[in-house]
Amino acid sequence: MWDYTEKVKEHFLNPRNVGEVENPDGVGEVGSLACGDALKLTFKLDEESRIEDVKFQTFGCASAIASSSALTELIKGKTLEEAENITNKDIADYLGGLPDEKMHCSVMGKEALEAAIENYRTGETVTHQMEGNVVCTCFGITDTEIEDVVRE
Amino acid sequence: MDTIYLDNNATTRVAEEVFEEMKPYFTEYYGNPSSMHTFGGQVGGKLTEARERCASLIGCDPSEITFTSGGTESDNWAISGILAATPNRRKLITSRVEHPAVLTMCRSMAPHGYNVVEIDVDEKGRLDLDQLEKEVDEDTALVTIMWANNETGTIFPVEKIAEIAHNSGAVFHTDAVQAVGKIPVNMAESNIDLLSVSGHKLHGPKGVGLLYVRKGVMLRPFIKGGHQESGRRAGTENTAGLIGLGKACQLAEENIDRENREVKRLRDKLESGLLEKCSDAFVNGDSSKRLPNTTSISFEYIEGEAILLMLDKYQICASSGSACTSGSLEPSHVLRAMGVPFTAAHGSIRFSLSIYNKEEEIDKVIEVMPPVIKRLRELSPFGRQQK
Amino acid sequence: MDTIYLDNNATTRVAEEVFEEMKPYFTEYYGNPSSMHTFGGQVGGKLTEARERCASLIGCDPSEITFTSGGTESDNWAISGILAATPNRRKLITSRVEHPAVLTMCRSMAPHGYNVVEIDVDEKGRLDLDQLEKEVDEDTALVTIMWANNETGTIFPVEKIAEIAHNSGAVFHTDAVQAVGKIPVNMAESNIDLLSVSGHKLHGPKGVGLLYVRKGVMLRPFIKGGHQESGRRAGTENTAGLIGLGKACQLAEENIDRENREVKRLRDKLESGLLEKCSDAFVNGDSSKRLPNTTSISFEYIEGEAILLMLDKYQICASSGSACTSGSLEPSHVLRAMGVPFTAAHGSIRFSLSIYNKEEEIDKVIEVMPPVIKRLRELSPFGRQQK
Ligand SMILES: Cc1ncc(COP(=O)(O)O)c(C=O)c1O
Ligand SMILES: Cc1ncc(COP(=O)(O)O)c(C=O)c1O
Ligand code: FES
Ligand code: FES
Repeated sequence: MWDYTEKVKEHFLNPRNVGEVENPDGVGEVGSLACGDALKLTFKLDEESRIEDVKFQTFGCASAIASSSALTELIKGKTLEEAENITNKDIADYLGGLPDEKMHCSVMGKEALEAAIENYRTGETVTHQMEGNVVCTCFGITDTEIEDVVRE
Repeated sequence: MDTIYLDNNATTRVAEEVFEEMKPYFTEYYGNPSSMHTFGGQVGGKLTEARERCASLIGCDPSEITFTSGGTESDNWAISGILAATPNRRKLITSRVEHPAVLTMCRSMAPHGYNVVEIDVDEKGRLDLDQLEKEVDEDTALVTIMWANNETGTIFPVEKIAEIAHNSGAVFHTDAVQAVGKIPVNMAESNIDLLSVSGHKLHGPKGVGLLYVRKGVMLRPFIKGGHQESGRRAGTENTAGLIGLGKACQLAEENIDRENREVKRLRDKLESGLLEKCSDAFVNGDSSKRLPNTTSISFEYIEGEAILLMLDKYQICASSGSACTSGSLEPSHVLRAMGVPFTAAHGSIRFSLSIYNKEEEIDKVIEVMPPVIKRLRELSPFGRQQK
Repeated sequence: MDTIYLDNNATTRVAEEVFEEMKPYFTEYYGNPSSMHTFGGQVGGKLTEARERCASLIGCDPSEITFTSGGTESDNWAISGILAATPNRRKLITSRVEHPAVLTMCRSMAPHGYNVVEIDVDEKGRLDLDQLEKEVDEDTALVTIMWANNETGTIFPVEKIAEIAHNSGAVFHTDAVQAVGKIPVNMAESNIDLLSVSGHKLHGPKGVGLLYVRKGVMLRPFIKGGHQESGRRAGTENTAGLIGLGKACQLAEENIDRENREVKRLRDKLESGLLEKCSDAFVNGDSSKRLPNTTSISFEYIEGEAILLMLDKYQICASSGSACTSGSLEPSHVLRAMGVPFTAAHGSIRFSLSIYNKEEEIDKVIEVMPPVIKRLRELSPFGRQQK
C-alpha cells in the first residue's frame, strides 16, 4: 500500500480544475493507454498573459490525479515563463511528498503543461503517444532484473 | 459501518476457532517437537493431529503432506525439487497466468539450460489444451499449472492436464492455493502428483502452507538442514502456525458447502448488481468454471488504483490485479495473457468474498460503487460520455 | 514443581509481551500489507516498526534486514544466494561444527562443482584459524562460520574471520542464531557481510527469522515470486510472527545485561554444582569464550538419551547434542569434530538457560541429577566403579 499524505488523498478525492477549458489558448496531451496513464491539459490566458483558467483530465492512478490537481493550482495566475519553472519536486512538495515509486506520476502533468505551452506558442498540436503500443516507461527496470539480483 | 473486506484471495481473516487452537502454543506449550522430553514431545502430537486434519481436507494420507512456510515456498520447492530429481529431462511447462511464485521460479530455470514453455489462455482465461498436448513430450520433467486462478477465479481442468503430463512420463504439480477450501479437492481420486496449499487463504495464519507429494514421487529438499518433516523440509516447525493450519483445514472441510452456496450467491448478487448499474463494465474469466467467491470486473476508461482508493474511503477492501503484483504499474499479466484491452485491463477490480461476508455489505457496495465509477470517468479524457 | 526448562538453545518460550503484541494480527488486523487499501496498509506500518526493532538490536539499517521463515532459511539463502551471485568463484569454506542448516547446504553444493572445505576445531571447539587462513583464496566465494555454537556455546572470533575472508575478496556470512540476544551484536562496528537470526531462539515465535545483508553485498533471491521484502524474499509476510520477532528483538536488547549477569551466574552455578557432585564429568567447549547461558557436560560411560529420559521424570528439560540431530543415534558431529572420546560424547548433556529460569530450578537440578547419573552408571558395563 502506498503511503499517501493527507494532502495527496485530499486532492485525489476532490481534484481541482477537472475538465476542459472552453476555447483554450493551449492544449497538451501526454501519456498512453498502454502505459496506464494519459493526461490532457488545457489553459486560457488573461490580458496580462497570465494563466486565467486551466483544467485537466487524466486516466491514471491516484498520484497522477492528485499531481495534476496540484499542478493546476500551482500555475493559476502565473505567466507561462513562471509556470514552466515549476518542477516535479514543487508539485511533490505542494502535496507533502509522494512515495518514491510514484514520483514519475507527477512528471506527466508537467509534460502536458509543456506540450500545451508549445501548442500555444507554435500552434502545433503536440500529442505524445496517445495511442499505440508504447511499452510502459513507468517502471524503469523489468521484474526479472529485480528478481535476478538483489542490490542495494 | 465497519470494514467491508472483499479481498479474500489476497488473504483471509484467521478464524476465531483457529486462533483459539493456536493460543496455547506460544507462551505455554512452546517446546520443540524434535526435543527428547515430554514437554517438547507433546507438541509433536498436536502437529500429527494438524497433519491429519490437512490430509482429511484434501483426501490424502498424512505422510504425503509436508509443511512449509507458505504457498510460495511450496510452489518454489515443487518446481526446483522435481527438476533436480529428474536431471535428464530439460523441459518445464507452465501457463502464462500462473502466480509469480510459479512463474518467476520457472523463468529463473531458463538460464540453467531448461526449456521453459508458457501455455496460452484464451480471452476467457481458458487454457489452450491443444498447445499443451503438443508441447508435452519425453523431455518434459514437469508440468505446473494452477488449479484456480487468483485474479479471475477461473478453474483449470487439472485432471485432464495431469493425464496429458503422465502420457509422456512428466510429473504434474498444481498450485491449488486458491482452490483448496473453496472447491472440493480429493487426492484419493486424483492423478495429481504435487499440490501447493497456503494457510492464510483459508482462514489460517500467514507464513504456513504445505506441499502434498504423492507417495512414490521423488523430489529433492529445498530448505535443507535438520531432520524435521521426515527430512523433507528442514527448520524448526512453526508449531502454533501449523496447528492453526490444521484447524483451518478442518473448518474448511465443514464449510465447503456454505462456500459454494451462500458465498456464491452473494458473489453473483454483487456481480450482477454492479454490471446492471455501470456501463462499459464486464466480467473477466470463465464464469461457467469459476471459484464461487471471486469476480473480476473491468471498468473501462479508468484506472484500478484510483477506484480502490475511492472504495477505501468507504472502507471497502478489494484489489486490482493480484495483491502481489499491485505496486507494479503494469496491468496484470493475467489480464494481458487473456488479451483484455488495455483500457479495460487497467480498470479491473477483483472482489473475493468469504463466509464472513454479510448481505448488507454486498448491498452497500452495489450502492456506493456506481457513483465512484461515474465520478472517475468524469476525470478521464477517455470516458466522458459514459455513465 | 513445574517444568524446569533448560533447553533454550533448542527453542524458547514466547515472551508474554511478544504474544500480546502479536495477538491483534490474527483475527482483527489480518490484512495483507501489499494490499492497496488502508486495512492492509496499516499492517505494513507495524512491519516497518518490527524491522526497526530488529535493526536496533543488531545495530544496522532497517533496509539491511530481510525477513525469512527462520534460521534455516536464512542460512540456506545466504549460502546459495552468494554462490549464485559470484559464479566465477568456486570455493566455499565452512567449519565442521556448523548447524545442519549450514553444513547440509554447503555439502549439497559439492556435486555442483564447488570445492567445499570444512575447517577443523581443536578439542576445546576453537576454530583452526591457521587452516582457515591457508584455505581462503581468490577462488573463495563465501566463508560461512557460526558466531556461537549451539551445542557447546563456544564463541568464534567472527571479526577476525571476516577480515581473513575479505583479504581474498570473499564474502563472510555468520550463523548468529545462537548469538543474537545472548551477547552484544553491532553490525555498525563490524565487517560481517551477512548474518542469520531466528525468532524462536530469543523468545519470539517459531517460523520467523531474518537475514542481515550489508548494503552493497549482492545476492540472489532464494524464495522467488511476489515483490515482498523489496523483491528479496517472496511470499505473503507472516505478519503476526514478524511483529512478534520485532518485539522479541526489542526485549532482547533490554535484557542483554541480565543475560550476561543473572543467566550466566545461574549457568555457572549449575555447572560447578554438577561437576562437583559427579565424577568423570567435564565441560565441552571453550569455557572462556562461551555464551552466558550454555553448558555442555559429558558424563562418561552412559548414554545421553537415557539421562534425558530420567530427567524427564522430574520434568527437567535438557538436550543431548542438538535438538535437530537427536533422533539420530550417532553422537553429535560437533563433539566428534572436537575429538571428544566416544564414551563421553554419547553421554553429553546440554543445559541452556534463559532469563525465565529461577534459582530454585537450578538447585533442584543439582539435587536430582547426580543420583540419576549414579543410577545409570550402575547399569553400564563401563561405569561400575564411578559414583
Ligand atoms: C495462486 C497463488 N499461488 C501462490 C500464492 C502464494 O502464497 P503465499 O502468499 O502463502 O506465499 C498465492 C497468494 O499470494 C496465490 O494466490
Ligand atoms: C546455530 C543454529 N543455526 C540455525 C538454526 C536453525 O534455525 P531455525 O530452527 O529457526 O530454522 C539453529 C536452531 O535450530 C541453530 O541453533
Ligand atoms: S500515473 Fe503511471 S503510475 Fe501513476
Ligand atoms: S541401543 Fe538404542 S540407540 Fe543404540
